Amino acid sequence: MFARRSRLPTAQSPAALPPAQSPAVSPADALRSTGTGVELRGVAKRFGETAAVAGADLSVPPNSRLGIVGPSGCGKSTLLSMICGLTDPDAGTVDVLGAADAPGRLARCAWMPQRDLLLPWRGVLANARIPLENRGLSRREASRRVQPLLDRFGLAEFADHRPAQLSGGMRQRVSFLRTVAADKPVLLLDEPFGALDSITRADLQDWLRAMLADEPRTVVLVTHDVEEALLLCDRVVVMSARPGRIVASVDVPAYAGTGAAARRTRLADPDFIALRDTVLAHLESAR
Amino acid sequence: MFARRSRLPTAQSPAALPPAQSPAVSPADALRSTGTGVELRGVAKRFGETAAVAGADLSVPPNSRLGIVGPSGCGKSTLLSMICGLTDPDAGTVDVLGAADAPGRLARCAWMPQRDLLLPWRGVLANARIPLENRGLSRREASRRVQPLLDRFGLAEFADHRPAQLSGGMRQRVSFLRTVAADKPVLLLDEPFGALDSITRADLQDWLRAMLADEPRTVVLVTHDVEEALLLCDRVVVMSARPGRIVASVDVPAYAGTGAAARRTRLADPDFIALRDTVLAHLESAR
Amino acid sequence: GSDDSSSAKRRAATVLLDWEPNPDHLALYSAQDAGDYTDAGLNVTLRSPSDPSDPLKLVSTGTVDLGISYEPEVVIAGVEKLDVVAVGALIPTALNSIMAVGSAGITKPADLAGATVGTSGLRTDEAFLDAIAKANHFDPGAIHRVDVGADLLPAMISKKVQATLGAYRNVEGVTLTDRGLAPKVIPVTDAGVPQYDELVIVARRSRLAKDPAYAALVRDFLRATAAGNARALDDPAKATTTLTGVADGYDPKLLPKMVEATAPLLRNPAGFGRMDPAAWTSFVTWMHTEGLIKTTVPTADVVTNDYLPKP
Amino acid sequence: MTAMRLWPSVLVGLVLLGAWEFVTRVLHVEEYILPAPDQVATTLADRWDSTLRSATWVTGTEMVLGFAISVAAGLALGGALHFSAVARRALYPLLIGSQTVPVVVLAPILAIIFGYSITPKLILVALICFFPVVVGTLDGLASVDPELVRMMRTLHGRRVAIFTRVEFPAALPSVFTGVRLAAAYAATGAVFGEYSGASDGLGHVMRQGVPQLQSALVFAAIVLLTAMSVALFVLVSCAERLLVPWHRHPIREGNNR
Amino acid sequence: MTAMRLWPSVLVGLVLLGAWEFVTRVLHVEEYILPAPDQVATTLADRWDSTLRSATWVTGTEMVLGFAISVAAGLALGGALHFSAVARRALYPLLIGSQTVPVVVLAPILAIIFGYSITPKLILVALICFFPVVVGTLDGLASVDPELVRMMRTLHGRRVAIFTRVEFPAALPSVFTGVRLAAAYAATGAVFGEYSGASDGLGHVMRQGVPQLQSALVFAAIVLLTAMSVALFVLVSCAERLLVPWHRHPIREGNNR
Ligand SMILES: Nc1ncnc2c1ncn2[C@@H]1O[C@H](COP(=O)(O)OP(=O)(O)OP(=O)(O)O)[C@@H](O)[C@H]1O
Ligand SMILES: Nc1ncnc2c1ncn2[C@@H]1O[C@H](COP(=O)(O)OP(=O)(O)OP(=O)(O)O)[C@@H](O)[C@H]1O
Ligand SMILES: [Mg+2]
Ligand SMILES: [Mg+2]
Repeated sequence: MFARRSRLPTAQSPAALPPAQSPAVSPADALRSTGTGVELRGVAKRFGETAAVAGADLSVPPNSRLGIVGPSGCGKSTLLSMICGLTDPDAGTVDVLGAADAPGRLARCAWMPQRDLLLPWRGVLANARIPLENRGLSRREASRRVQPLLDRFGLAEFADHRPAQLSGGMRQRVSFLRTVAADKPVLLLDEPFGALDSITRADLQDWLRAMLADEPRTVVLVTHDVEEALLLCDRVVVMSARPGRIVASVDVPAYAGTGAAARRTRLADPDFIALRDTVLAHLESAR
Repeated sequence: MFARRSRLPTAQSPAALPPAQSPAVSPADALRSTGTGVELRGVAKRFGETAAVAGADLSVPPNSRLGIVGPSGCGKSTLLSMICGLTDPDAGTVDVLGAADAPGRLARCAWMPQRDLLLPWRGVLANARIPLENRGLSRREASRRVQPLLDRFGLAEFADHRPAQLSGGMRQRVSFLRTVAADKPVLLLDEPFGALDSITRADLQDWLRAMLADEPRTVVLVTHDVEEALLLCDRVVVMSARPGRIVASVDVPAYAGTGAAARRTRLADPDFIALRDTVLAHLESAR
Repeated sequence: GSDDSSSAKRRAATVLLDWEPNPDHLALYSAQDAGDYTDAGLNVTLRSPSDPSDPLKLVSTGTVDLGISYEPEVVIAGVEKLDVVAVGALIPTALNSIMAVGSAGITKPADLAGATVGTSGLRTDEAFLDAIAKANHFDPGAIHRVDVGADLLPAMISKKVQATLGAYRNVEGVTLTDRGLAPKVIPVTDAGVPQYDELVIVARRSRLAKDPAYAALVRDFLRATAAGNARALDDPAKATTTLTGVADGYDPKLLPKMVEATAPLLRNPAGFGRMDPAAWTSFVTWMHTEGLIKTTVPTADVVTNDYLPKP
Repeated sequence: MTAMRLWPSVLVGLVLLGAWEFVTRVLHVEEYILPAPDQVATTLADRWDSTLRSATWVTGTEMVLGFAISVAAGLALGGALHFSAVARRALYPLLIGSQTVPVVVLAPILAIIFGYSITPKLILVALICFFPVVVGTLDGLASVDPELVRMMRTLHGRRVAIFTRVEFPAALPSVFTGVRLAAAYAATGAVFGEYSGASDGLGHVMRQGVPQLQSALVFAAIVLLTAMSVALFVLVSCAERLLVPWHRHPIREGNNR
Repeated sequence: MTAMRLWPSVLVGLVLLGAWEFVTRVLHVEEYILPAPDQVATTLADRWDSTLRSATWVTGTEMVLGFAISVAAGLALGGALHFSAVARRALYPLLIGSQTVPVVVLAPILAIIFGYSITPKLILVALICFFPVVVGTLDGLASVDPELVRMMRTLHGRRVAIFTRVEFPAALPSVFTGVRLAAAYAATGAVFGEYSGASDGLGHVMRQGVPQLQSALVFAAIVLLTAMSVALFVLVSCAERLLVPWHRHPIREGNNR
């Protein structure tokens, strides 16, 4: 059931959350039962003169986490939007948990855009509960379910504030929260923590790690922060400058524990530093 | 003369750039002749229920560079917008190069907003030359002057692309470029490089350092990247969580050289690392 | 403005019609077309108004030199102290009629009792109905009146009403006949409304007295129009051609019939344009008793034959 | 506060009255062309009980009902057309055509179909007023940030949800441009409706007043019509302030503008 | 491409013609109420040379000139009012009032001031068409992102620069909503203008033809008016595509919408 995976930290009965109303998806379990995760083969995309992505091959096993780093403008965001089915590739195939068609991919992916894309007429709470409203929950019920996340992300006080009344980092947190609330098997995160100070960012990274440990999902994370990629992902790939292709792939050994202490240890770990420098070196040569 | 400070890397005669047409500013030199830089005394700002900034005192000597770090939503952006005269403080006084009135401050400050705020109907080049057009230059002349910066920032190929056709990092670079092209004595930068990958970011940091070394300006830099603040600024202050006040101030010894090598040395410098950890500790306790 | 020599410069005269050009204006357009105005040293411009009340207003303000209006309206204008006077009758008889399609079964004014009658919503039409009822000895309240605005014909043809009051026998009557609807047409003056002149030419009263050049212009205009009227009576075919050129919205096939129906009405036994002051006086009195005007007005203030060509 | 906001209108109103009085008294413009303000006021008072009250009521009813119909129809049509570019291309010329068929042509047809009741008048008001609502709605819907729509699609947003939660709210400012125009046109619509045959209403009063040279009465009717129009307009603006609070009154306080 | 885009209009046009033909032939609707399409076509052909060509020319000229004046006046007034909230509040009721004064009242006044030329007609067209342009302009200007304006102020942007470089371009989509409405109303405006006294033009033809039950002729005039309206509307839409290319046709290609 869909709700089984729900990590919205409320004490709800698992059956309470109705299945997504997308026609392409019937029983929620079908979305996760296949053996494949996210598979890209020879995916390419041009915008007029600009070749944004050129022949990208990627394979993200189910419930694993892939980090993508690369120079600005190399096609990372374009890649995410092709994965989730919002943009059609010019060439190549994309497969998400067994779905190769755009609607099927859309049904499986939650996408956190690089711009926050909050609805300006809705307050923080109302923005955050949008995916639940879209799934047919009443406003009350939807609010009840996202409220704990608002508290957790330090937004409780601003539940009624509209986006124009928020700071940049707050807007980003609402956007992240909304994506998580969509409760989909695949998370596509485009610089989710770019506008956050290091402490808040570390906190959210921790939360995300814990959430994924608890109930794994397939994650594709685009970030400019190599450390962030290495802390959160199983594997980090480096994209070349435009036209973007995958030029390097680094497997990241798992590390245990959450919290500031574990994190500090990890960051100081020479293996980790070596890994970071490898990625940075790839990045440098990818320019 | 205004143009003397211009670092637009073109071979123009110094007198070519007409003075800013703001009524509050007559001879350009008047803007910089005073002994004070940016001075804030007991500045406070509320938005309805929310106390954004509470009694901030700051003093930025002329031609020095101040970094501001602080938790998300603590009032950093609000502070910048009060300095440049776009928002009136509820209490306290702000003085920028001797101007205490809002129009005078506006005439002296260039502000790079956290959101890129590009004009959607203008291409990259046309967006970048806006401040020059505003000062009465012809489009041709304005284009000629910003073109070298476009090249330098890797945007030359996209001169005619509209913002909707750019990646997030490209948009940010255009916004930064535009702010620099305004050629004002005070630069207020709100997370100028947040959307850039580490390599591009380092490159732009280098460029900014070199530019400021060449012709110093007063800079207030808001950033979430403590290293960035320490690399670019003479002094870094830490703001507390909302209501924001200055809770710590760290003087940063200068370092010489530009380029990747100097940077790497600097980052590995134990003094630098100690400084960074101090700031991070302040930040942690500021939450 | 005027001028001593008729050859060098012709005097300009703007005439505001009561409505779009139609067969009622035969005399004017015939005169225009045959050059009678030019011969009289006039350069006449005929114009359509936005509303039939415009000619009275604009003649009174001096914006136009002459206008075409209706006797009842001229009387109202006199009461309202507008600076106008009727200087000649263009159609020296009433055209307004009770009209009904043959199948409606209205054959005499008394049949209106209990019938639904469409009117154009004007106060004069209402008063006419009241008078018709009284003259035919039934209660004016027995007429079910419907204000159908300008749409008298559709109302009759679609049988939304049994009869109408406000249509002209020489125009709408012809249209109905042409459609084979065998209309019954009873001029209001045959049903109890006193005789009046349907269309009159109005001039600015005060200026006639003060400005001899203007008086001369009016005289010349009337003389030329009389000539035009005679032409229309002599050669209806020619008049029809003339009218076809300006009455764009009319059915070209129907215009000859309308002209034919109009011609007899143009004949004025007393000579072109002559109006009967005694008839005007009794009409004013009638209007007053019917409540159309609050005070009477001296006949001499609203009508004069002084500028007409001597018979 | 409210008084402060109203004084400019009041001032301009007074200046205008002054100018009007000047034109009529000093330039001696004839009363039947332009009656003096005091004549209009007197007529307004004298004829209120006998004529104008009921006429105002009749016309006001037509205005409000016709306006309501046109807003509903305009929103429905605009929304429906938004869903199909083909339908839009197919029907837009028809919509424009609907605005070029003059009232004088429609009035008899409507009278024949619906008789001389309030229905043809409502249809005329609605026909005049619905067009700006449709255009405003379509333009608003077309200009919604496509990124917001894309975002919704990944958040379980199906067509209807996208419409009700993103497109329609985003289009509201533009919808209100259309509705505001419709409010201003309602008076014209009602007057035209009454020109095609009515036994009461301000249009009817004007139609009788013009040939009777009762200019003061006609202007009194115009004053009443304008007052009702302005009231409807203000009402719409209030509704907008209520329904679109995030817009045009951004709460960004303390900006130095 | 263009053919592909046009076929829905053509199809609907054909369907409509069919329905019209059906209504008139099979349901035997009287010709004077609704003439059959072929009657209209015949009349169009028969009366083209004698009547309709010159009338179309006259009315078309009035439409285009009046429309141009109204767009210029609407933009100027909208821009001017934008600069002062006080002026806006003061003059808005007047603007609404300008839409409620009927032609029969205005026409004599205009005739007194301007005489009988094309001027009063143009003024009437402009009076009808300028209002949506003003409202569209004002609404557009009011809804500009205030952050963009703030940004401009720190970049040497003075009032005029902010207006021409930020506010006006940002308002253009809403301005075009108004202009598009104005284009659709130009025909109505011209017809009314001709009601104020004209000796040629389609309005003149209709005013004569309607009471005469010359329905085929009247509908032929309507067809011509509609064609001109649609042409003007399409022209405006093309201008919009040219002038506001960043809007409503975002080049974001390949989106799965
Ligand atoms: N809609 C579009 N139209 C035209 N070009 C586009 C469009 N979207 C993206 N591009 C181009 O495609 C390239 C890749 O863009 P993309 O947004 O994927 O980069 P990115 O890797 O996400 O960069 P960043 O790190 O700066 O966000 C860029 O050169 C951009 O200009
Ligand atoms: N226009 C506004 N109306 C209401 N509240 C506002 C407004 N602008 C800012 N705030 C509030 O003021 C506080 C400070 O906002 P500000 O944008 O200055 O934060 P910040 O330090 O820049 O944060 P971040 O690092 O996330 O950008 C926040 O709580 C925000 O909600
Ligand atoms: Mg991106
Ligand atoms: Mg901020």
